[in-house]
Amino acid sequence: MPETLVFYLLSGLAIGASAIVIGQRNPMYSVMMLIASFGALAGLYVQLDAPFVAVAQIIIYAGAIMVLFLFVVMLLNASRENAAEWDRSHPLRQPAVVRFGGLLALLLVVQLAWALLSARGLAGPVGARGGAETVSSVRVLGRVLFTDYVFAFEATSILILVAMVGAVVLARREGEGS
Amino acid sequence: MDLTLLVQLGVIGLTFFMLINASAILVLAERKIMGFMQQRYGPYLVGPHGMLQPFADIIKLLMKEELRPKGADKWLFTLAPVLSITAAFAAFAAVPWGAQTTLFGLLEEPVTLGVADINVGILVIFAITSMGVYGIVLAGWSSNSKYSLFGGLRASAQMISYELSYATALAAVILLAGSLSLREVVDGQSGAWLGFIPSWYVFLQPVGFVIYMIAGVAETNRAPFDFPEAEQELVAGYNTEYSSVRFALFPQAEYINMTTMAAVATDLYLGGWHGPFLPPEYGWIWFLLKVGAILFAYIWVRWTVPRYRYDQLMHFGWKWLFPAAVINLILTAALVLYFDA
Amino acid sequence: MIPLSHYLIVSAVLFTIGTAGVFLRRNFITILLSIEIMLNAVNLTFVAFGRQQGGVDGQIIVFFVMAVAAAEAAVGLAIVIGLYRHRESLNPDAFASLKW
Amino acid sequence: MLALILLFPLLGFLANASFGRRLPKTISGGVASAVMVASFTVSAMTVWELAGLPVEQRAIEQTIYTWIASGDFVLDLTLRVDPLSAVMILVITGIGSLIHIYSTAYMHEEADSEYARYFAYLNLFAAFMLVLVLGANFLVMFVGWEGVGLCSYLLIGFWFKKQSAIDAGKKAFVVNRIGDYAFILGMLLLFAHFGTLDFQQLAATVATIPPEVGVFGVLSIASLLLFIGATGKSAQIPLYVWLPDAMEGPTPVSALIHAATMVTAGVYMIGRNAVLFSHAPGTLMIVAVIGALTALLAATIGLVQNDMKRVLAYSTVSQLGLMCLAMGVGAFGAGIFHLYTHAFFKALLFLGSGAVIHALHGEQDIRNMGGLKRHLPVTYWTFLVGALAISGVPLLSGFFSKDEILYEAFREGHTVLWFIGAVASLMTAAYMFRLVFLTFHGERRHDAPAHPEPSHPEPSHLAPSHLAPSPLHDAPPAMAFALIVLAIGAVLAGYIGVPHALGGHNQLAEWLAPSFAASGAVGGELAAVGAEEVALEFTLMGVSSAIALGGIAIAVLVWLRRPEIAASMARRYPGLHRLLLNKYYVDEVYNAVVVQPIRVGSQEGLWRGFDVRVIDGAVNGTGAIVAASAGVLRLLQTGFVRTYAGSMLIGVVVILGYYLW
Repeated sequence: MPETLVFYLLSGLAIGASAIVIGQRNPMYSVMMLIASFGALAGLYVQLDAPFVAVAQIIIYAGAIMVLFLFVVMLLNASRENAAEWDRSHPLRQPAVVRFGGLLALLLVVQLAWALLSARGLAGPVGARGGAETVSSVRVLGRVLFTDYVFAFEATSILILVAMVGAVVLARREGEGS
Repeated sequence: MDLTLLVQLGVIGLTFFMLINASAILVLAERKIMGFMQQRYGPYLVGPHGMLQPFADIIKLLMKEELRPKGADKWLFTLAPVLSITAAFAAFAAVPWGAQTTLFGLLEEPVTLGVADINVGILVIFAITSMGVYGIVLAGWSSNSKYSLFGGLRASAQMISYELSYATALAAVILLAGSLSLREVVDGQSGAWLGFIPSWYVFLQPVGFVIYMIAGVAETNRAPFDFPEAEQELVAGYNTEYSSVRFALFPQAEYINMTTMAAVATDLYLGGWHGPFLPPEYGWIWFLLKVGAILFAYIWVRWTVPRYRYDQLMHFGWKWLFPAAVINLILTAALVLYFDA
Repeated sequence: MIPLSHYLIVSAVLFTIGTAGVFLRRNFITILLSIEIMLNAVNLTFVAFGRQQGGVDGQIIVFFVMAVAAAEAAVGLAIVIGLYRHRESLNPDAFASLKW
Repeated sequence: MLALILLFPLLGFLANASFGRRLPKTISGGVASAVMVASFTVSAMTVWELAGLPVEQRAIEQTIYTWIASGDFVLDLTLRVDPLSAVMILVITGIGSLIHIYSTAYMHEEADSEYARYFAYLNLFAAFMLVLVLGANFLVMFVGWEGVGLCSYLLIGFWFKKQSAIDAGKKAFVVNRIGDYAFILGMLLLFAHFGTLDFQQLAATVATIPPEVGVFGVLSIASLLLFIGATGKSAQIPLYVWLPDAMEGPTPVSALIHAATMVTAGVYMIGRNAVLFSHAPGTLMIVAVIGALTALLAATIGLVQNDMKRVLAYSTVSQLGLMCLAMGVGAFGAGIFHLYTHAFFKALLFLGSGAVIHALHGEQDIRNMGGLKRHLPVTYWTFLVGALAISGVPLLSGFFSKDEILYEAFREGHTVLWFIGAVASLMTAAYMFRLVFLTFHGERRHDAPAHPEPSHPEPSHLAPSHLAPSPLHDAPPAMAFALIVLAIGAVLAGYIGVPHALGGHNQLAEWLAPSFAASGAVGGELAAVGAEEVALEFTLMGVSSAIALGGIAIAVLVWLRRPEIAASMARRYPGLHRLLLNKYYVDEVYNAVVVQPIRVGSQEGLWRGFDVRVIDGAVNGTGAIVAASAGVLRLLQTGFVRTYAGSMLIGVVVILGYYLW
């Protein structure tokens, strides 16, 4: 049962850390907790025989994207949300509406669980059909990525290039010509 | 308990112990070598030739008062050095430092000299190394000091920038070896060409090796790329506000990172534990020698090459090192494809 | 072995946490983080289903999601920086006017 | 292969339209002529291939691509050559090539860009005309049908700086639109009723149902609508009025479009749907009557017109009427035969008149001509050949075809129609020679150098240096070449349809037979010819020859020997003369009956009433309602990102809930 134990530990960590991400006001902590959540997810990926995804999760999410977030948090040095800016005069800001939003969120989680669980073959263990060798093979992954999915891959590379140019243009100070 | 498991645990403990000592030895070596380069003795009072100086340092640091600046973030201020040192130790976990051995026939199954043999080892090292940046960044931010903050910002920018070149240089070696496992990479370098040139990847990847070394220096924040610390401008950068044990952990993490970097370089480029004259059982001696040589080069560079400016660092990293690494990768890929086909 | 449904429930919970974050938080950065949580929840579903099917396609989709997430984070954060320069605020409600 | 035929002119069009303004005249004109010659070569090869096939299988088809695929309705862009379209493509590309060559000289005075524009239009016209005749179904044909209409409009208004040219172009376009409208209706009716637009399938389907004798059913209505379309294109009563005005275009255009090819499209269309028309005797009767009346009407107007090109234009209308008459009496082969010979001699006559106009720097009024015989020998002799041919002088091409039409009309028992046709022929011979005599014979009544402002801004090379040495020059080589080739054609073209009575073997009728096979109308032509028939044919032939020669004789008498007769006739019947001179006031009547009511109705009713009140009211009202409701909806547009995200979430929850339910 160590496997099950590890699963519950990691899922608990992921969910708990995510809850803290949205549950407190310091974005610095949010970022750190999100990294923890990602680490736990990486552990789940390892359990799912996807070591490469797990490592990529750490390298890309934790190692790059989160550093970017951290960088921005530090750059802006806006550590806390300012609750005073809350505009309660608008009709859509009334408590009833907020409660309605809570109801919606609850509905969503119910629906999502329902939808996911109504798929077939869920009761069986996740690796029952075997194929661990294929699933965990980086070689197979690379081959499929660069043959069947090569178009999507190239499209993604263009997307990233565009995003990069966009980020550079957006982050440039106005009037900072040429 | 199973004997093999026991031996494996012993190997893990030995690795850990060696790493701790490596930082102590490196501190001493750095000061000695610096001394020689500056035509003085360096530390010579504690022990013979000052050999016990590191222990004196450690004792001194342990005795100091732990200070935390007012307004510092309590949790993150404590977490930062721990994160640093954890990442440093953890990264070495995927580095094998010797051939598989049965301890002269003592064991039924061979054990690996190293903490763990992971099939995506190179990526794991890379992933954990990239986590190391958090220690520095958090230290800089949580200190609530502008010098620290600048150090942290610089660290994040610098490490992200050089991680790219570093990873791209690695990818070329992975292409050559056709494996992500470090042990398989090392085994791919056994033997020799023409009977006397050791078949190390450094000869196939000279450019990659140079890029790897330069990026490695930047990754470990050492001179001439020591901007997160930048004693000249930022007092001591991210660790300005630290003292006592918390402070001690940062340089220790740095020296362990250096060791990891050198060990990975040895495995990837210099044939790991393969070498002439010694039987495979003693391959770890070759490994230690090679790591030692690289570490010496690190220290040598630190005390001889002048520092860069920060903008020059970024300029160099993005406009020269990274393109070079990419070109190297493309050429390697093309050649591998050509010779395989 | 853990049933697939458990992974899916974890994923659903994470997704809802992310959604809630988008609605509850009043800080651009946290909102972006919440979006990342949602993306990761979906990733978990992909990997779990992929494992179930015994193929690598699920993992490949995850790479694309990661690439998109990276692009989104880069552009999103650049916008956040631009907005902060403009208003000295990270509260999305401070940017209610349709033009300025 | 088939696509090549129309691809060549299309390429020429693209080349001239894209680069023409930067090219010298030799190249743009050369390219345009070369593509036509190439197209003619391919056409000839195609026809040769076609002739090699057994008679029953004489059709080459090429499906270029599926144009429309909508449910069960699949329409391919298909080209098909059968004996009928084979004749047409040869006429179009052959005579088209000659006219292109002619034009290189005729239009030489234009600026480079205008020159290229002219040839671009001309090539485009050829391409569309080929689409029209090659189209294997109504819709493809309609593309060509509309395309030639467009090119006709563009070319009539080629000198768009002249108001009358613009008006004439517009008139042609609008009048043609009326016909096209009926054509579309007919087409749709056929489609609704038979579910196909392909000519072959349609003919096969129609052939299985009995002819609508005595009733006026779907076939009759559809064919009548199609014929209305044909009256537009082929200038029949009541829609002929545009053709005389179309003479505002350059003369080669008149020759190509308004004499040889486009105006015959209506006749061709009837021939193409011979089966359909022959199953609608009611319509056929209308066609025949309209054709005969048009022939007569146009011929009477032609007698008194003074503009050289207008005479020819009315002559064209008249000849087209004859063709329609042939179609109407079921002599499809004869109609096409006349179409084919007419293409030669009418093109020749137009080009000859063009040479005269060219020589006289734009003078078109025959009252100002005369005595040109000496100055323009080539033009004179070729023009004379054309006039003889159109008059139906025996052994020239016009004789055979016109005679066949009249013979068929008589043989089918339409004696009245025959008589009208014969009178029209007499007048044709008369006014053609009136034209010849007034233009080329007698005293010189013109004064070219003293003509400061040409009535026509055609070739405007009035530079004194050019005028001084020789005010009159005969046709330049390119023009002379075209004239001579066409003159030979006008003499010889008829010999492929020599009647049986003359011991000939009507090859054209035989060749065309497969195209009309199912119609049953040509059966008589091919049937063994009895002695009585031969006798009848000889008699009628004699009458025809007499008519032709009689008409010429009248012309000699009235306009050459004793010109005062014409004047005294005009004096004695001033009303009639004025009526003819003013073309029966048809334009004025149309203006009063059709154009003005539409104008007034549009202005007062549609614009002031409907458009301003209803449409504008609706638009403004909509705007006001939107503005008012937007004031309410504006409250939703908070600008708060999270509000928007919230509405998205509501949507997600609702949709997800719906699907899970």
